[in-house]
Amino acid sequence: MSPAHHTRPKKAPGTPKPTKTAANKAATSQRSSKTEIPAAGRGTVHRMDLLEAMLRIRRFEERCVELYSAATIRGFVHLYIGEEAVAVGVCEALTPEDAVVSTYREHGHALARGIPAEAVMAEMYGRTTGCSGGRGGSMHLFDASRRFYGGNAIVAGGLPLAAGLALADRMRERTNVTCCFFGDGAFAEGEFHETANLAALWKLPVLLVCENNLYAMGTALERHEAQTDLAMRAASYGMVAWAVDGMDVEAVEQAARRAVEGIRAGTGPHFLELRTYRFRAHSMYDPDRYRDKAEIEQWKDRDPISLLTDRMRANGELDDEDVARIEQRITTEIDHAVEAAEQAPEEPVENLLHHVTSSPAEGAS
Amino acid sequence: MSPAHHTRPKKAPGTPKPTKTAANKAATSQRSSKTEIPAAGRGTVHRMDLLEAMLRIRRFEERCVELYSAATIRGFVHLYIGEEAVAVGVCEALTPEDAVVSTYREHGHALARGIPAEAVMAEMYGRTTGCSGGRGGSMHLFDASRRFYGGNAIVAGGLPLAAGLALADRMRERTNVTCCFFGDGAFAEGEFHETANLAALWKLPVLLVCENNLYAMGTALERHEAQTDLAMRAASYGMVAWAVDGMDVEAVEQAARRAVEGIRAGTGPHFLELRTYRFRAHSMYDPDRYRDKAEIEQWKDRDPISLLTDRMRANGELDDEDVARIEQRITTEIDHAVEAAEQAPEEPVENLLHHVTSSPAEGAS
Amino acid sequence: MGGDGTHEAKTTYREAIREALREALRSDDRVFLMGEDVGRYGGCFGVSLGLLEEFGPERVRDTPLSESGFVGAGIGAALAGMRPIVEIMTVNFSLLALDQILNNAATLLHMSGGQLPVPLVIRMTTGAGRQLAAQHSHSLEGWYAHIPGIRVLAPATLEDARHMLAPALADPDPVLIFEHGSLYNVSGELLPPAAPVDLDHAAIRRRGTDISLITYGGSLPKALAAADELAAEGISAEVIDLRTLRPLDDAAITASVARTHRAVVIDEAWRTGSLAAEVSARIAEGSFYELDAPVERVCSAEVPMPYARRLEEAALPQTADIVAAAHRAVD
Amino acid sequence: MGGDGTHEAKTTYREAIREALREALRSDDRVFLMGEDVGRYGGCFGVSLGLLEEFGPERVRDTPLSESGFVGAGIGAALAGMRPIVEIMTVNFSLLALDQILNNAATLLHMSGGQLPVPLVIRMTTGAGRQLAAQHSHSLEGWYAHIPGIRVLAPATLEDARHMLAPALADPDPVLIFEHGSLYNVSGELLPPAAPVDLDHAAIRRRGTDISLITYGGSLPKALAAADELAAEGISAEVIDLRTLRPLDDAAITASVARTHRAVVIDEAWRTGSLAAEVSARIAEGSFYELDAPVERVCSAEVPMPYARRLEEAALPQTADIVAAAHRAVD
Ligand SMILES: Cc1ncc(C[n+]2csc(CCOP(=O)(O)OP(=O)(O)O)c2C)c(N)n1
Ligand SMILES: Cc1ncc(C[n+]2csc(CCOP(=O)(O)OP(=O)(O)O)c2C)c(N)n1
Ligand SMILES: [Mg+2]
Ligand SMILES: [Mg+2]
Repeated sequence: MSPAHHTRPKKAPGTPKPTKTAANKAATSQRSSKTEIPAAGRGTVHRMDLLEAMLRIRRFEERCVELYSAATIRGFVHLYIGEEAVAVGVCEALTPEDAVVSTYREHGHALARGIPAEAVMAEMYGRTTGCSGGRGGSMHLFDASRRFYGGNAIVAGGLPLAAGLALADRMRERTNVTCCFFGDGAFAEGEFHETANLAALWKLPVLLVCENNLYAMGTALERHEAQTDLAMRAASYGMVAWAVDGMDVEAVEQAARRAVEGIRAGTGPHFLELRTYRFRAHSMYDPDRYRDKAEIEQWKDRDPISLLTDRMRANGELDDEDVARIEQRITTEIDHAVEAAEQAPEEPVENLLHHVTSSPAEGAS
Repeated sequence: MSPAHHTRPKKAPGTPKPTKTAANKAATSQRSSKTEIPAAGRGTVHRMDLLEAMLRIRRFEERCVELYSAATIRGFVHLYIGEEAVAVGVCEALTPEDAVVSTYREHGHALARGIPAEAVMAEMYGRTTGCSGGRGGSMHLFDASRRFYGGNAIVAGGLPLAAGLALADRMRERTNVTCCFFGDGAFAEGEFHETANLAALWKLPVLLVCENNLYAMGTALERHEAQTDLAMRAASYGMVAWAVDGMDVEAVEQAARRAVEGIRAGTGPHFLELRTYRFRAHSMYDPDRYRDKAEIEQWKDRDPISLLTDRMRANGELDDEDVARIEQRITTEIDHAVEAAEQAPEEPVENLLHHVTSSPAEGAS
Repeated sequence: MGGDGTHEAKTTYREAIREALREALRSDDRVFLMGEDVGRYGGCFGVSLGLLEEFGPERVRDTPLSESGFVGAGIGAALAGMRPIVEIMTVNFSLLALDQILNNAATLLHMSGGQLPVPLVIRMTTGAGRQLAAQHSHSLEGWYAHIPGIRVLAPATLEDARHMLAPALADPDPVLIFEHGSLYNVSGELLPPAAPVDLDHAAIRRRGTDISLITYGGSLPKALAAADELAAEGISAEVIDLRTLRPLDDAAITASVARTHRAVVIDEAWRTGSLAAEVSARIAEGSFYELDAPVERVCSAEVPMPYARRLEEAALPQTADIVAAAHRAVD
Repeated sequence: MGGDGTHEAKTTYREAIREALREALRSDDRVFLMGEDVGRYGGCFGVSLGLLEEFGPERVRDTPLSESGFVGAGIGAALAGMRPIVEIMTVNFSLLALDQILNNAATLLHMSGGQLPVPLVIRMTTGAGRQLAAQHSHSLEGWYAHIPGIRVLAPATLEDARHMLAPALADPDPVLIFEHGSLYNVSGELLPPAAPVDLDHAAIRRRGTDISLITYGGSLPKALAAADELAAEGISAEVIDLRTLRPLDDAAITASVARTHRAVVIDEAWRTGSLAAEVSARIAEGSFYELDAPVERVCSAEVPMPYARRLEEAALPQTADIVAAAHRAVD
């Protein structure tokens, strides 16, 4: 498959039209600290913001490559390079009260949700200042204060949780949305289907975000799915489902906003298939033998960051100085995150059994 | 939902037209012992045969009610009364080389597949002459010689097996079809979806037979499935799928034959949604509080046996004497089955650990 | 048990659980019951009969057949402030949800560095004895007792059936409750609680001095019957009901063995790798110098449960097997 | 192990398994390998690299992410005359297929009264030690060893990695093979087989007289290292590699304890309800009068595996822990 498979979001019958919303304040708190952002707009400032969010993820991931190669961070590490537009576009449509459930490829989701790079980096260092206290690592980032419910290393394992979070919100009459990220590979797991049915049957306020990067590890979509039109498959549950260009952050944001609006309006779960691509191997372990180099290059031509910068430059909204300024800010931020992580304390071994149960003195039974 | 939801089988695009086949010799061996049956035809003799097969199941199940009430047979017993047209119509389309995978509601499937009533009855008595040697009981009928692979008390648990049986046949270049029965309730289980995807992806020779009796225990279809058009749902996997009147044995047989032809022709898995109803409670344990009596009566008006006898009588193909003769033969058969079961030996307790592994002397580790 | 057989029956184990559910639903609007056929059907074993009518379909919530899906949804709902009681019809089907239980319910608190407790209760029926054959007769609570991060309960008496749910719901961590299918019809007088049930301690159901019979759940009545028989022979058996299978009450086990110096562990699971193995190992490791005889285990034969009545009876631990084991230990 | 560290490496554990797979695929056309990424990717840990090219996509079959589906399909294919080798990437994901393994693979023979043997081999990686955290570090082979009707293998040496597959495939019943992730890179000289590997017997990896260190799989190297350290202190430790976790080789365990009168069981699973508990219980029950000290267990701490390196190391059994346990037993 090539980038040509992309389509613009289609309007599904009965979907509410997009309306103005103040919902984009969500995960931008971290970014907005540097400048005053006006209410949700399609303007220059907003695009600049999207760009910075994507660049932060890109640079963060690149630093992870270095640190992994130096054996400073360990475990399985799955990079988000190439897919930045998805996390950034979707998180832009959420409020702080909304919930996010993620996968093992979640650095991007965590950063886009506003978890400070410092807390994510410290987690990968396994330090107490990590967003999971160093017990989770790359695959298990959490932040209860941002309703970021992880980080799940079991493919499709987070989906039922998302249904439950949404059910609770509905039962408590809160208008929150639960956004659940997962890959194309999860589509083959029974848990995806059980969750899709539950969500559609109970009209739960869930946004199902399928990151279709065309591969589940080394297995191409057409070799793991009988029907590769995933949005159609989701629609067969009777939920609104769109396929979206996952490389165009503005398209992603627009679709996500519209979906979130629909969910809040009570029309039940929405499904977004975001057509994207990972530019690097599945994980740091993966020699990436199964993909055609030409295919990778073709997709790199649609790098979500270049796509946006090109557009902005064409509009006269961005110049080299802007880029340099943003890059500088991010470099500083990540340098600082690395330094802080290096200096952060490790959990004393005596605390090994902490957090096994909530009772302070327990652990072994 | 009412009987009005029935539709005739729809032709799906790309399905082969029905052709003549000698495939119906399959499970009829038992029945054909009484009379010479001509090659598959739509004629009187064939209908008489279908009628007898359905009546055998009905009377067998009625005897089970008596025996269960007398505490002679035990465990969970799920009756097939009302659904006879499904097993009989589908099994008619299979050859002896084809395989069948069933559920816990499988007396009908077993009898229609040609397992002698005696072997099924003895199984429920827990005797060594039972088709599973008395170790399986009502929910676990097996007959390797008829490629009847059970009998599965885990909802949807048989589906992956069916895919595997079919895969083996395909790899060995045998043209067999594997037919898998399951209920509407199984549609919500992840295992159904994993299997449907595997079957469609690998174009396996599987006939998926969904017995949609509108309830999973006490839960009505519309309360367990977001999208109640199950054939449409199956079709979303890219397989041929039809909804069929499961009360009309001839319609069932016709659809099954067409599907089996298609599968043998290499067009991959086919799915039949057979719209049917159970006239009795879910199991002998169930007080059946959740169904409307009027609904049950409405469905009884479409009793598959009356439907066929009425049609035959209208055609002048059946008279009271025929019915009496068939009933008599079946009564004798079932009486004999009960007597034989009563006299059959029980497995000695010393043999408890037999068949835990294939090595003769094993059991406990 | 709470009452003896001759007593005028006041309640049943089934009703005691129903009453506990009713109380929970009444007293905390964050509590809801969710599972297959808990509503219209009234629960596969009739436990929740009438609750739908009283509390409505939002709080007594029928689910599709999607064990992984609705157990996971229970975990999610617990994370978001609810107090779900999820019913898995039987332990046999819980395997389909085991990934959710092990990898999410039991693990989220730790993985998140303490941020995400999961206040969830999961109830399920366990055990054999009703000729339900190989796929419907498992006793897998021992597997669950292997998992750090959860609490595992096995109410064996009317009182525990009635009073364990409230403290289970009050526990900030996941609690699994195993109800043995053969207990639902047990009836007797329900004693009023002296104090809230304490989920950390085993109970001595009968005092004795010669041997400790250590068991839980559906095997408790058999152990008590064996103690009766042994008493008639002049052997004084103490009967320990573990009640909480995780964490195990080591102190109670150790104290009993210190008194009796002999132990039989009774457990309906297959012998190899059973919870009984853990109990036996702990006794031999922790009370090595107290033991006067090897610990005996009375467990199920290692066979997928056969349907035929006599075979099933032979496969399961019976009172006579417990008595025989006690004889081996005492002689 | 087959070779010592200083030797010129001849093969690795990974290559030994690959060679066994190649031999199986070559010698029996009913054999095929099926699982997630076994083909194009070459296997999640590189075990099956090159096999797709040699045997083609029908016989080295990549599956979708559907553990229950493809394990069940393996069972069905076995019923229909094939000899499938199903790879589950890791034991962590095997929970999603556990229902198929327990309720179908292990049970069909018995339920059908002996009609339906299931000649299936399931391989999976197990264990911790690579900072993969709570959902990717399980050691659940003890659970599988609880299930009647299956055989459970844990090759710990190059020879077993190379030669256990053929007899596993020849077994008419389901065989589960657990490969510890930390062993794949172990390298050494592969000794030519003296005889076909015997799946019923444990192996004495080192003879000793003072104490028995009983273990399997990924813990074997640690136990051997501990034996070295103990030898330096003048304590002669015998090292038993169980190899087959079900059925356990009781005779080998009993004979060793009869020689040494002391035992340490080492198992990477969480302590409570581990396979080590079963081994400990069996020793105390069966060799009660032979034991001079309580059996010691060295297991993982009861905690979802933390990511942080020092915490993970502290949670896992280490050579020092084995030495300390041996001291407790011997002193
Ligand atoms: C249940 C389960 N099976 C297998 C794995 C191993 N695994 C980890 S990621 C992955 C591929 C998932 O692909 P996809 O869902 O498309 O997500 P992507 O990695 O492409 O973002 C696999 C097979 C797992 N973690 N969980
Ligand atoms: C995995 C699993 N969950 C629950 C059950 C309990 N149960 C047995 S039959 C049944 C209903 C199944 O309904 P359906 O698939 O429609 O088949 P039907 O009984 O209507 O023929 C349920 C819930 C089970 N056997 N297996
Ligand atoms: Mg993918
Ligand atoms: Mg049904």
